[in-house]
Amino acid sequence: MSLLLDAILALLVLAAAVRVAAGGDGFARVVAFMGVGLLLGLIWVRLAAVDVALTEVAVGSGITGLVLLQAAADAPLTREREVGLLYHLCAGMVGLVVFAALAVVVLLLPDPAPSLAPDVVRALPATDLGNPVTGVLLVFRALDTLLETMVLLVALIGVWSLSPDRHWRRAPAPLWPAPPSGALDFLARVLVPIGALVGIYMFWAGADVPGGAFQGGAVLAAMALMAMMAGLSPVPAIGGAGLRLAVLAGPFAFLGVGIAGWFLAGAFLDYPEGFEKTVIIAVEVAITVSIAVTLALLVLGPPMGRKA
Amino acid sequence: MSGAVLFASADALLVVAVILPLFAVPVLFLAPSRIAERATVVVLGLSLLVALAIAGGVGRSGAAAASFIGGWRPPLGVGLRADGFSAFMLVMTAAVLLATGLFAMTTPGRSRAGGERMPPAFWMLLASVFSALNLVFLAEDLFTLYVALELLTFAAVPLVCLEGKLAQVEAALRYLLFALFGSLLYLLGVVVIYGLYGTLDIILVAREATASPGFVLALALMTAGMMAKAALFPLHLWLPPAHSGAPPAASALLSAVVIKAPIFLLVRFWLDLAPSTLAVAVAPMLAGLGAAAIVVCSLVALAQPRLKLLIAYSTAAQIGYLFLMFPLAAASSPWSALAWTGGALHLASHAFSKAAMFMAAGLIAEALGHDRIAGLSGVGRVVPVSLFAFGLGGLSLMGLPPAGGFVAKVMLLSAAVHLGAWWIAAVILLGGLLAGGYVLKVVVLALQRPAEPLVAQPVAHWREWVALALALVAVGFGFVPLEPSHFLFIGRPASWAGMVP
Amino acid sequence: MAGLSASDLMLLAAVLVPLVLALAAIKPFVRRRVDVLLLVAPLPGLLAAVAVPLGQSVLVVPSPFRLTFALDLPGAVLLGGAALLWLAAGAYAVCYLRSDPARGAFSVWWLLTLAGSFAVFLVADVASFYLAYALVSFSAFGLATHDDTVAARRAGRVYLALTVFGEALLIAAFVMLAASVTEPNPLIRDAVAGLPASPWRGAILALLLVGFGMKMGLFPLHVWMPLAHAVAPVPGSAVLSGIVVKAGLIGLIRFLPAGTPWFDWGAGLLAAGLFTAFYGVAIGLTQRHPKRVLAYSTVSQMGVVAAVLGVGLKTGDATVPVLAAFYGFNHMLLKGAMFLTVGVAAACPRRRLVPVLVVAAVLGLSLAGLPFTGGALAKFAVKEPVGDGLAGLLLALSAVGTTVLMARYVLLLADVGAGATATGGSVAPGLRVPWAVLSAAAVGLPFALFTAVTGTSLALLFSLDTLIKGLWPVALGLGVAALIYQKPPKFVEVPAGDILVAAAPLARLYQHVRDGAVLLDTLLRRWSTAALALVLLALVLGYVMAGVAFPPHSAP
Amino acid sequence: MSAPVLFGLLGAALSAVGVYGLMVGRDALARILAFNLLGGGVFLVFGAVARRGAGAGFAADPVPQALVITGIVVAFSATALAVALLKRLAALRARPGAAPAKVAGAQAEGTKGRVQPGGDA
Repeated sequence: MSLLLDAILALLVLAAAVRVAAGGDGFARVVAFMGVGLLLGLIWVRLAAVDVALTEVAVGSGITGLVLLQAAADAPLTREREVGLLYHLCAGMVGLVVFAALAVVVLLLPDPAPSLAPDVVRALPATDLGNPVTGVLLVFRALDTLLETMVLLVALIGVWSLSPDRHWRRAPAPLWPAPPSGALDFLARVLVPIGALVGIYMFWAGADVPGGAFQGGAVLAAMALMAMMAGLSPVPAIGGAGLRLAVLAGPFAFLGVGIAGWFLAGAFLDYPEGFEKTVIIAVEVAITVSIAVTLALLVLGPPMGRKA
Repeated sequence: MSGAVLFASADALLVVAVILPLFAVPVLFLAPSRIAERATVVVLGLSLLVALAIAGGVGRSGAAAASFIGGWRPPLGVGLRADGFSAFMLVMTAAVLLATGLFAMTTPGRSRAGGERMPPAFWMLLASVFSALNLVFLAEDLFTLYVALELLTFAAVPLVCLEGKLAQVEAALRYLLFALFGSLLYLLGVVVIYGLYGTLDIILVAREATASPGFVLALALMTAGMMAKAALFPLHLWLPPAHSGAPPAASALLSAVVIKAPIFLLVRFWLDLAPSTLAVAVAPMLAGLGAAAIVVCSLVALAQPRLKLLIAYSTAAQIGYLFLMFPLAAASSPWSALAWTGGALHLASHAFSKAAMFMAAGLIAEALGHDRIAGLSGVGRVVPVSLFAFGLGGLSLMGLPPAGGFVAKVMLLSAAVHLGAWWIAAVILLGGLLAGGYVLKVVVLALQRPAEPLVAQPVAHWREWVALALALVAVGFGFVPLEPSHFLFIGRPASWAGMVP
Repeated sequence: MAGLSASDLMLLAAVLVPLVLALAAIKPFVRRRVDVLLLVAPLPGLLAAVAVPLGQSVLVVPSPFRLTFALDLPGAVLLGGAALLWLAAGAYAVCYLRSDPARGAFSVWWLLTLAGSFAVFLVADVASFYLAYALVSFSAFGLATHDDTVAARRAGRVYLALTVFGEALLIAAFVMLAASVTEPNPLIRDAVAGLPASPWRGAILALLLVGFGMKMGLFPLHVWMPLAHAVAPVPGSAVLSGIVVKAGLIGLIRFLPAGTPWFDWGAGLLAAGLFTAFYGVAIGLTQRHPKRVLAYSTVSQMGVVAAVLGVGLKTGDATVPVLAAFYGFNHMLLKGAMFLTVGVAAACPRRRLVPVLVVAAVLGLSLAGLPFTGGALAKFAVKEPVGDGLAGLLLALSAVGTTVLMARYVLLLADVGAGATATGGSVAPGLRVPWAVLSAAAVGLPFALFTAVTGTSLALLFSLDTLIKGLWPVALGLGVAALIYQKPPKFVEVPAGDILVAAAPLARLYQHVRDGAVLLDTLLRRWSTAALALVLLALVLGYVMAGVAFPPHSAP
Repeated sequence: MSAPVLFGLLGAALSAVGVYGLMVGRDALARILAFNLLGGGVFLVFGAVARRGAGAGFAADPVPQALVITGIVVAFSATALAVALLKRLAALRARPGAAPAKVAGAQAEGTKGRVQPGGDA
């Protein structure tokens, strides 16, 4: 029975994906894409990966969708020459071959499947964490996570670099220049505090149950954006020291803890014995703040020259 | 255990190499730009020292250095490892990037002649590129490599459009999208590998890997992804506009070192990861594409009306030599080591000469206000040092003595001759001829007497000398002995044996 | 490195001093002292040629580089001649370029070419030879194109294109040659010793002959020579035609295996050389400028040398290389002096022209081998191995041709002198003295060297038989010349570079290929093409691997 | 067929759709969307791998899950950067006097003869 449900879910995703790839109006495609993201969130739950599901919905569908929506109107200006029917056919055939090859590989995956789950089980007690995914993210593969925060930071620098140097103390343009309507204003006033609480809880709970810095940060970012859209809060200028410190806090607190690990625990990104959880939570606080701010700023785009 | 001692150990230096450049970013974020600029150059200099220390340690001990992040060993943890080849790449990258930093720096004591000050974003991106490259050269984990490659791409792409012109933004977007396409193909391969072996550590995977359908597909996807990022013909669509449109300092580092990261990984995949039967089967195909790159892109370079485009196409062509190396290096013959050394040497001498050429071209453009080749007549009188740097860099591309390109070419030729790969030898020679064509075309024009007196802006001599220094390093590689290098083979075949977490 | 003897130091100085001077010329105050630069630079080379005992060799940088300098007889002969010509032409150039604002740049090219030419005669290891050869070849470009005229630019382009091509052929040959030796950078001697046993000996020989033959101007690769030699400033032409072409000669001397008969290849080289010898004369006769006549004469003379070397290769006669070097030495000084004569004639007041023409005639007749001149010794030396057969006859006939060509040269020189606008008392001593000294040396010096080089007594030269053998071609040539030039000949001037016009289809082909590449590139740079190519590439890679990993016959 | 296999196949299909979209996409938005689809497919295959690796008390192998979270954030960064570039490009093309999109496109593709790549210096 559940397999039938799964199959229907899969078909829905596929249909939405084909709609996304089929072309046509930009907005419709983006909305279809956000639908794919939400459905994928469900699928991740079905795959017993709730942490991923939260991330997929918050970041992969939500914030990404927000970014993409802004591009929908501009897309026609980047259009290139038409490709012919023959090309479409070729591309379709190639796509089918890609599918076939991948399907064969998926079906031929070894059984029993190799897994690092036992390794994680063995190592997790040393970290004092309850959520194995958080354990992998912040302990066993902390380097990846550190780099990931750097990736966000570099992406932000890249986006800002599209504005000339002299605009670097100004604010990005508001997301939708229209005056805030009463309904949005009301919605925002109600939703923002609730959402913020949810975000903070998600990060806090992340140590032991599904959730964590990325999911929590994404929700917080969404709330901040909503507040700005509703006019509850101005779009900040990117030159402020506080904002910049908030952007830097996550990656560099993490980096600092990593270096401290050399002296206190004997290896880079190792945590001092007995204080693992405390330090990890501290790092997560910093990362959550940075992620929230960075995601919001990435959605807002480069500073446009308006002085805030 | 004393952290201070650990900090200076060769193993810890691997981590330092990755994180040190990142410390320039907060300084740039918070401090006034002039101070931040100096600070960044200091960080670049320190990073070069770190790279040299790693290379020194590897050379002295005769064994690879390794470091496990957080003390967690693979497969659960992530390991960094520097063998001879990695250390070689680290030093080369650090040297080129330091030179780039010096070139881009505001001339000490006065405002920069000609162009404006480089924006803080440039310096932040430069630092990020540095860190990402070091990670690519050191990481043994396929997923960490994915993140490192993305970090590299995101840092490199905005460098293309720092000036914000239409053509540059076009080029940057195209570069980004194609690189992302490649990254995801790579990631798909990584996912399949995890599904097969339950680990992402290259060394552990290599130990278990057999030519199963999954592994074959994974290798194919990863290879194609890296080729897209390396702009190997026929996937070079993004390279000429991106490398030619960027500001000179950015072009230099893009063409010299950024493009080498995916190539480095291809070498790792095919010589460390793949079973040799597969490597031998695929190598001729890689070499065929390399040959096509050399011939087609060199010819196209000859037709270019603008100097920076000419140099960019030359990069697209020179990448081909590194792929020509594969069948020679993959063959199990004593001559493979020579081909390998030749390939590495070509990679390094191309990095230095190409950086020098892009900088020289930038200075020429700055002096004349354009870089149309037809209008370069007599430019040698205006910026002689830059032209000399361009010529010396070109000497290496042409494979003439005493430049590094010559020694590399002789090594590759010798290996090709011994292994009976005549077509590879022929392509190497033809490539030299075509390179001679496009380099000499520019140099000869520049040496002529100008038709009308040239009106030229002054350029900072400081920067001309940086370009010349790079070109001289490229020439210096010509004094490497014509035999397989022992250093490059330190730590091969790769293994974690004897490495303490 | 410790314990360098005086001889070692002299060998090193011959190459290093001009290089250091060239480097020092970066500084403007050094560059302004053209006179010092040009006159000092060749002296160490001259000293080395005269004072260093033959067989001396010095390992400058030890293994694995093995940068080695060595002096052998052919090297010493050519080095000495080259040093003399560099000195005389240098002195001449100091005066000739006195009012040229770009003389500083010219002297830098001059010094680099000089260093390269000395190094070619001295280095004994393969890699350094290639370096020296590249140095002399590429630096000569600067001498040839100094005047920067339209013709000079074209000549420069052709020269560079062929030089780059020649370098590619030679590096291929050297790599294959070195393959037989375990050393990474073998001595030329050791590498060549392995040539007869090499599995690729045919390919190596072909590449060597074409590569070096191009530098010597063997037909049909001579096209650059008349272009380049004619457009350079007079002292530049003198060293280009006198010395730079000898890089090809020393290349053949060093790299052809001496003492091993290779009949087919030897016969081929002999034929190519003889054909070139006559071809150079034939085209040269149609030329209307004395410098171009001289350039074609160089083509012809290098054909003679190549023919002699061909005989040596054919028979395996190990004495031939030394004799060829001696012939080269003779040609070096004569041709240098004759080029300088052109400049002197142009600067000469009409009433003082006759002595100049007399000197020119003596030089020309010497080149043709008139008895009692230095040239006769060179002709005699090479006649010995060639013998009296058909090849010997053709060689003698080529001397007839040379005589006719030289007569043409003197007549054209008279025209140049007559058309000159020079006024004043006489030619500036700065031009006249080096020219006169060089001319005297060209005619006289072979006598001093002959016995040492050939081991034959000079007395043999004055036997009646020898005199007749030397005299009849010159006499016949003069007779023919008199017939032809009774009234001004109506030859259509063959454009310099003659068969270069035949290269036009080649150039068109190149254009098409290049345009095709551009078109292909434009197509490939479309997103749609490249994206499809990327995915296809992944699939093809997978397919190729699958073909190896799961061979069809093992499929269930 | 079990859920992991089904979703693994869906991942393969989604990847194929993404690849197709990347090939035929005419504008930058289409390509960015297709990139995200391909990414979603790749992650889903990874999710199937994780689910198959259930064991030792976990319903799925936690390592791939963590990697997918990282991957999603990286993909978002890529999208944000690409969209910023897209918008800047559109703004530049929309500017009066700028080359219209069609011409700029044609310039990138070339027509007949010796069309050169790149734009103005």
